[in-house]
Amino acid sequence: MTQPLLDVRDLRKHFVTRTGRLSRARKVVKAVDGVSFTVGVGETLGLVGESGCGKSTLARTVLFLELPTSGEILFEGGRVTEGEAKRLRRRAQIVFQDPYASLPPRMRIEKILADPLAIHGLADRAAIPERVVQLLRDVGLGDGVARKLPHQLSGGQRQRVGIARALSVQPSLIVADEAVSSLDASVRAQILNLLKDIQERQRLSYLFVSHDLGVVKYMSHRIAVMYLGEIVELAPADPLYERPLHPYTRALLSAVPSLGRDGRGRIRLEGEPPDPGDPPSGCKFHPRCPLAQPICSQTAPELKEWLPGRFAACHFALADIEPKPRPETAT
Amino acid sequence: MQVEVGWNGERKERGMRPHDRANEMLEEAESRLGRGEISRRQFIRLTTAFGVTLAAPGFLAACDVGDDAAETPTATGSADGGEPTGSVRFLSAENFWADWDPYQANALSQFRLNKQIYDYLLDFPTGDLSKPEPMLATSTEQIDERTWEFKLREGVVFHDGAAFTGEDVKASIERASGATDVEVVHAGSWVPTTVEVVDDLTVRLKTERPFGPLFSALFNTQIVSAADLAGKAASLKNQPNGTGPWRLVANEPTRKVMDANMDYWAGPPRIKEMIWEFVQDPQTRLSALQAGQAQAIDRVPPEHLEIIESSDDLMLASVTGIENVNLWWRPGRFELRDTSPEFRKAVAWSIDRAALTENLVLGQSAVADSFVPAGALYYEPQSPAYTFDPDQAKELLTAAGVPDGGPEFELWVASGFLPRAEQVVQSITDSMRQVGLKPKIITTDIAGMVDDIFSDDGTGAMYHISWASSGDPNGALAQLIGPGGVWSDKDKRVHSLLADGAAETDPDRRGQIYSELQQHLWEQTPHIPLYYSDFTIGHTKKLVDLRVLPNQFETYFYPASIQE
Amino acid sequence: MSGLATTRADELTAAAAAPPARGRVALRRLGRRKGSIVGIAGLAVVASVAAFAPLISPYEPLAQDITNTLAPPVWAEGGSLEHVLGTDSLGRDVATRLAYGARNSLAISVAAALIGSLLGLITGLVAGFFGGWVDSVLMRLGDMQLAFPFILLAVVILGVIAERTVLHLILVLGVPGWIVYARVVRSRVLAEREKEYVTAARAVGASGPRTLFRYVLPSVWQVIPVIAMLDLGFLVIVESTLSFLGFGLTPPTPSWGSTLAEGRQFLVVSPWLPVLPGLAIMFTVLSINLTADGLADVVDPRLTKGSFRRQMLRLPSRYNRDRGDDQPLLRVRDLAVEFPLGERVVRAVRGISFDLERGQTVGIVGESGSGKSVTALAIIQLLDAPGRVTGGEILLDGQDLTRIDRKAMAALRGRRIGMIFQNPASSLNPVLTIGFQLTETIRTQLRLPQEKAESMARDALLSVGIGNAEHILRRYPFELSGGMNQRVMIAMAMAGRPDLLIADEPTTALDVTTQAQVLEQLRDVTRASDTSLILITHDIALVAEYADAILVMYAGQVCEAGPAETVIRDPKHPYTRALLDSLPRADTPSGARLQAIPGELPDPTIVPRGCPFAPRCPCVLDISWEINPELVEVGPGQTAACHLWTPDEARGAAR
Amino acid sequence: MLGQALRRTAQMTLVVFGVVTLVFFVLRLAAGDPARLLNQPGTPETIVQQVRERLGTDRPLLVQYGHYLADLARGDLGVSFHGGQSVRDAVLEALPNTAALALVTIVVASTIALALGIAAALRPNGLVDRSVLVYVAVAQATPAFWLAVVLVLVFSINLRWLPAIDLTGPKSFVLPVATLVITLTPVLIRTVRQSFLETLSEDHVRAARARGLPERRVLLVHGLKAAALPLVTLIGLQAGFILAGSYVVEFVFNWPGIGKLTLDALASRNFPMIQGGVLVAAVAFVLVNFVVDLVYAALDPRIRLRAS
Repeated sequence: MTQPLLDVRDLRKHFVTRTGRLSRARKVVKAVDGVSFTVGVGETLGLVGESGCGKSTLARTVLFLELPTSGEILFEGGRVTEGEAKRLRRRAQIVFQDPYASLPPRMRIEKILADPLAIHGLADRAAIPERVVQLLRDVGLGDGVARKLPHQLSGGQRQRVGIARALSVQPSLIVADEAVSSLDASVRAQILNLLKDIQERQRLSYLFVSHDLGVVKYMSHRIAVMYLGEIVELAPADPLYERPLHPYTRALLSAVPSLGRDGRGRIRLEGEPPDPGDPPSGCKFHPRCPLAQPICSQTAPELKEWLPGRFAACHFALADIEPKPRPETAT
Repeated sequence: MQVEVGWNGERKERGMRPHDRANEMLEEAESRLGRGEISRRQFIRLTTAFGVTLAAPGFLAACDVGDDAAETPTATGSADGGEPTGSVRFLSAENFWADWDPYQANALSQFRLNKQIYDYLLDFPTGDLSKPEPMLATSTEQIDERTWEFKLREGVVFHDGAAFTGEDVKASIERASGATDVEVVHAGSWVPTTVEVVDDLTVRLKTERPFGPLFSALFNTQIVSAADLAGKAASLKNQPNGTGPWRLVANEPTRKVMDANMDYWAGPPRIKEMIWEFVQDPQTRLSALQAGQAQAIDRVPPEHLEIIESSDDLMLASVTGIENVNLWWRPGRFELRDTSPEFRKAVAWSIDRAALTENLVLGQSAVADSFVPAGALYYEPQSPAYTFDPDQAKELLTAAGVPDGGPEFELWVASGFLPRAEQVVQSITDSMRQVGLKPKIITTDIAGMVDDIFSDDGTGAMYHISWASSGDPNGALAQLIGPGGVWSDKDKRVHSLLADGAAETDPDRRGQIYSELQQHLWEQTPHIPLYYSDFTIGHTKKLVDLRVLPNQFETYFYPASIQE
Repeated sequence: MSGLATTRADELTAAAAAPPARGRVALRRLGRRKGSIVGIAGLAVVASVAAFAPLISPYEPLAQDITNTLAPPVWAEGGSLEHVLGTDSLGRDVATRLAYGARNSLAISVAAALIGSLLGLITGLVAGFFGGWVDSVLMRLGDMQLAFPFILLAVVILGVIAERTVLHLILVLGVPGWIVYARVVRSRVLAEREKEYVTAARAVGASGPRTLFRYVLPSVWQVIPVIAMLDLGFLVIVESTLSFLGFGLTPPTPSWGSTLAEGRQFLVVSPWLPVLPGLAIMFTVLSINLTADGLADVVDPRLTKGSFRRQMLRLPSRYNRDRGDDQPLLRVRDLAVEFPLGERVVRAVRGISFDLERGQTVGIVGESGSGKSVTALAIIQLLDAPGRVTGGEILLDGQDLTRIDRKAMAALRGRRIGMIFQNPASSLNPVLTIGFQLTETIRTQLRLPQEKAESMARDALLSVGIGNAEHILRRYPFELSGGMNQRVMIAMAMAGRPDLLIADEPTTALDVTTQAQVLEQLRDVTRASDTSLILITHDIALVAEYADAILVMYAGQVCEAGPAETVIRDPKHPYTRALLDSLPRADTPSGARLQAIPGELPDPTIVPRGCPFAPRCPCVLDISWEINPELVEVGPGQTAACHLWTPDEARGAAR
Repeated sequence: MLGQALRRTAQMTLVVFGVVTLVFFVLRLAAGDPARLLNQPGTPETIVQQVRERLGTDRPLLVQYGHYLADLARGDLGVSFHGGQSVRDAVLEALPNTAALALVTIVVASTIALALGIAAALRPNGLVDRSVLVYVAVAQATPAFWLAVVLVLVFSINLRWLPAIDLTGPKSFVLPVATLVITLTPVLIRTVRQSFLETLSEDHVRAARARGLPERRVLLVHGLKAAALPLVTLIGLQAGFILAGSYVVEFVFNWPGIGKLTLDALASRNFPMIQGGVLVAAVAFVLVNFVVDLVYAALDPRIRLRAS
């Protein structure tokens, strides 16, 4: 196997928070708790999970926008340290969720796109306007946009600008952090297609973070499912959707309303995601898991390759595939 | 007038004792001048030491007074019957800087308070220091140049019930004059004086050297009980024990409450309760008077005179103060002034004094025509009466070699100190500029101004300020322009005349000395006399028989009464 | 005084929040307020008086005429044109003094405000952006300064300065102002720092200072003029107060404060002496404050909106109410809702009609701006001002909700119509317990005594699947998860057993696993009580699963309606079809490409001619640009508004 | 909770400490030599020096500061430079008067502010709203001292209804309180109006209406409780300011409070008294804000519950 573009090893990001405005008591929130994965060249890795699972933190930590608590990040074969963040940013970029908030409200579009070029010395002063126009064309915007301010653009246009800004430094990796979540359906498809087109054209890799399983499926080659700071399942897209190994993935998939289904056979999860500052012992999913056994509350399962290319962190990942269905789950 | 605030009488020996020689006496007086309480927004006059009054035998005879207390103009009290009624609230313009520690303070405010609580050997109901009336003394006689005998009143008791005797006079005078081994502020206006108690009701004062301004000193020296003086000073600081018409019942920092002394020897006062309270703002004082929340207010500024005069309920009690408001040159700061009499005269001719008094200061103010204030002993108007004469001023400037008016100099004025001081100075500078002079106004508070006058790195050349006195020319001049005074030009003639005046006890000879001095000063024009200021109390018409005198701005509520 | 001191400290802090309008928009907004026009005009007058004082003043400011003191102004007895506003105690011309006073007062105040704002801007930026100990130190310093009476500080310092010049006052008044600006700037920087564009700047490699000055600063500095304006008014008053206390400009330099302080002693004799500068101060501060209000409005237009005021529709109804027994529970006819925004009008809903039978669930689907939420709010008559129903009718059991009075409508809410909203947490009062709010609702709707209501509250929670009701009743909304809050909302809305429940994006803020729970709960309780449900969502898949009928909206109009299953299986309107095709779904095979709808959503303030979807439509006809299609029947119970389905010649002509 | 209290106390102490330190040094570095100012012109240096010794101003600044802090730690605020009265007594005597004035002012001002602010918010741009805003604008533009003088002129001197100065009884409160209220209310009214408007536009108010709650209940229970929070903060700040320095009002009305005490002391360079006055003001400020925080927490469960 060729060397992956991005290799994340046992990454952790813990936040220490005060519990109240006036209080001294502290709590450690393990937003990212020992995560490892790779992203190949030209590959899209989807990262899916519910709110608070740590997927956005992971995305930012990978780009050193948050400093990792521990773990390694290897990018293009080299280990990234805090001091090299600028080099990283020359090759790895991010597109944010909110096209309203992610563009500086007082800067003209041309300026927004020119600034990264200036920072990294990627173009002569004279060549910058031309390059800006090129970037705008790349994302399907006309030259007219250059002189405008963000609030004069529609949401879709803004997100295109955000993508153009990410592309401006000619990165090899783009982290898309819920990049289409706030867009309306009719515009979302445009942006998704644009991202795909760009990937094909420029052989980009994506780390595509979203809570929307449909979107992730559409975009990704492989998908990682996160629950409470950990990857619970990692697999190529199609098999993951056809036969999820982890009960959480299963529940997640079955919860998605879909056209032409009436919701029968849906797995109803009990309770709500636990407080990330105070996760359950053992397997973090066990209090809500329909398959839970005593061992689940004691031993945290490793992320293991149960089938070729398919990883899951569950003691009973193959429970419904293996011939011994346990009576407790029969109902 | 000196002020000593919060002074605990723990001063160390200052090394220099008074001597016979006049110059040394003056130097000593100068050295004791000080410890003055000065503050912005108080209308305290920085009065100088008390004058040396020479009492001639003839004068003594003239003012020898009888024993009968009823004959004295002050002893009228409630003798005509009736319990004291009503309450008087007097709003003072001056904060009560001092405590009641006897002779350790000479703040004007403290003198004015003392007057209500304590009695004095003599009283000067007309303000003329040559016309004493009996008070605790019923008669006085000069035995020789240094010895005076006083007959004392019988049956007087202190507030604490102790009887008044010659011992009290002895303790008081010896303490105040610095004769006992205690250093007091008042000693600066005395010469050390020992008292011989001939009998319970007769005392003899013996001054260390001939002392002209004795009556001026007595004017300021309240009689305190000997027992109190022998005891701890601390209690006296808060609980004055006098023989006067009121006793102190509440001693708050800015408020003094007094109760009628029903055992007062001249009959109880007709006002039962009296409150003296410091209120800084003139408009607030006026409002209180108008609203009936005060019966008398201090220092009515010119702009309020008309309001009170036109009111049906209110009236004014106004006198010309024994103080001259001058523009004082500070020697050593402005060379042209130090060296050129023509320049000094030119400045004198550049001011329209009459306009100032008529349009700005108003009230009872009068144009100054001598360095000795009108109302003080031996005052003689001088000529020429300087007026605004630009031609003459310019001529003199040319003679002084500065036809363009010379360099810029600083003219300092203290806000909130003298009535309308800022306007007066603005008006003065306006006319000065017309002849080419270049004054630059610096406005500050009185504290800042005094600091500038006396510190070595001060920058002012001229100051708008006044020095009040009890009414003796010695007090008005000696410490200002005598040797050591900051305003002194080291003019030998001035110094020797001042020394002679203080040591002379014969009124005629004293008069000649001061006459010569006044002429000399007018000729030299070392400073610019402006006007004799106005002292005005506003009060309700129901308050009658209030005694308002220019001497130390005495405001005496005995035997005043509140009419229904 | 003290009030104003606080003005400086706090009220101004609250003065600005949202990103301000810019340039011409800002000016126009400023110009719309009469108050700000008056304010700006007033300021212009004062400023020109100050600027041209030497030209317009008949005298020198220091020129005295001691023989003509306290001359009355021209309108008073004894006044003359020589001194229009009279003279002061030194015979100086009051008009001249006031004109020159304006110069000094304004110079002092303006310069002080500039100094304060500059210092505050710098410290606020630094404190907010770098945080940590720098922030702590600066903010503690600020606390100290606020605890230290500002006036006292000024007085202490000015009191010991012999010659107080304009410069002294500028410094003493200006420097302490930093904290006000710093606090505002800091809090805005903190807010901005959290925004993604700042992270984005870092992500493209911008250094700290570059981010601060090129990215954050431009979004932050706009608050400064507003605060500075209010500060200016405060400073004018403080300058006069200092003069009053005797610490103003050294005479004879005129300022309004010093003229007023000098004149104050003449209040009774010559009232105009203090009155005129007092009026000048009031006039100026008033102008400044009015301008500041206008500015604040530009920066943060909150003040003008946000109120709720329902207006009854006064147009006569076009429909006959006597429709007999076939009356559905809800009949909406030709409903139109508008939001007048300045000179523009947002036509949010443009004539929609639909029926809802008892016990039925209709899903209204549309993208942002399609008018689906506005329709819901119009039905329950809770449109935010300035929105209002401008036409049509909403018949609930034959009663037209747009034409009944406020009281009658209020009585219907909760009992006949319930509603739940998108964000459950903010739909509950944050400072009241769940129990309080639930019990209160039950008491109001069912007119029950407290005890009864409490036990009913427990039952209500049980009915939406909340087991530990006792525990939940004592909690505050913020202590519960979104899903839990939404269940509470459902319980509340259902407590009055309404005939109609409107759920406006009830699960958009929830996670997908919770979403399923909540929607099922919703379905269960509405079914149990035969309540009709309007489910508003942007997610067409949700409707497919939970609704009986579907209403697809686009640009304020219904473009397709019909039984949910039919519409999704066989959509007739190109928009519905495109919407379904553009949806990435879990069961979309990999490698498939989404059919994106080109173009953007229409601008709601522009009423399109013809079909609103025409610009984006793959099968647009010529007629589509001209005529807005009506809803026509395209199948059993299915209607669509598209010229493709208009039965006659139009369609034929196009093909 | 204990840790929190300690932390708050430490913060407050720090603020007060900073304030007294600032005053101490500003006075001593800027206000000149009090011994010189206390003495009559021409006083020989030896005597001035004695006064300095008595006042303690002869020692190095830092030593003086140390003594001052040591005394302060013992609760000793020193004695007045004039008359030797205990500063603590003077301050404690003045404090209740200022506190009473502040309390009455706050009660009256917040009542008025709530009434007018809510009335204005209910009908934005209505007649009431416009009138209230006119009042706010005019009141905000009126200098307090000027207002005080005019009030005295009208009500005490011309009409003779009310005392012009002093604290002599309930009637004495009318004019000073009126002055303070008129200067305070603009800020309060704006805040109440603003926060009420904001609250009324919040989702939960609309949700309350959707549940069919009567309008009165929506406004008074749901609107008011949420809208009261910013008012509480603001009133706290105001209270601090009134306590700290109703200088003008106390000056004009001769009100025997902390403000007048401090101004009078400042006029006479009475350092210990000034320091005492400022100390009390600073302590009052932090205490009031502490109380406000507590009230705030009591009103807002989000703060109360997260803190514990």
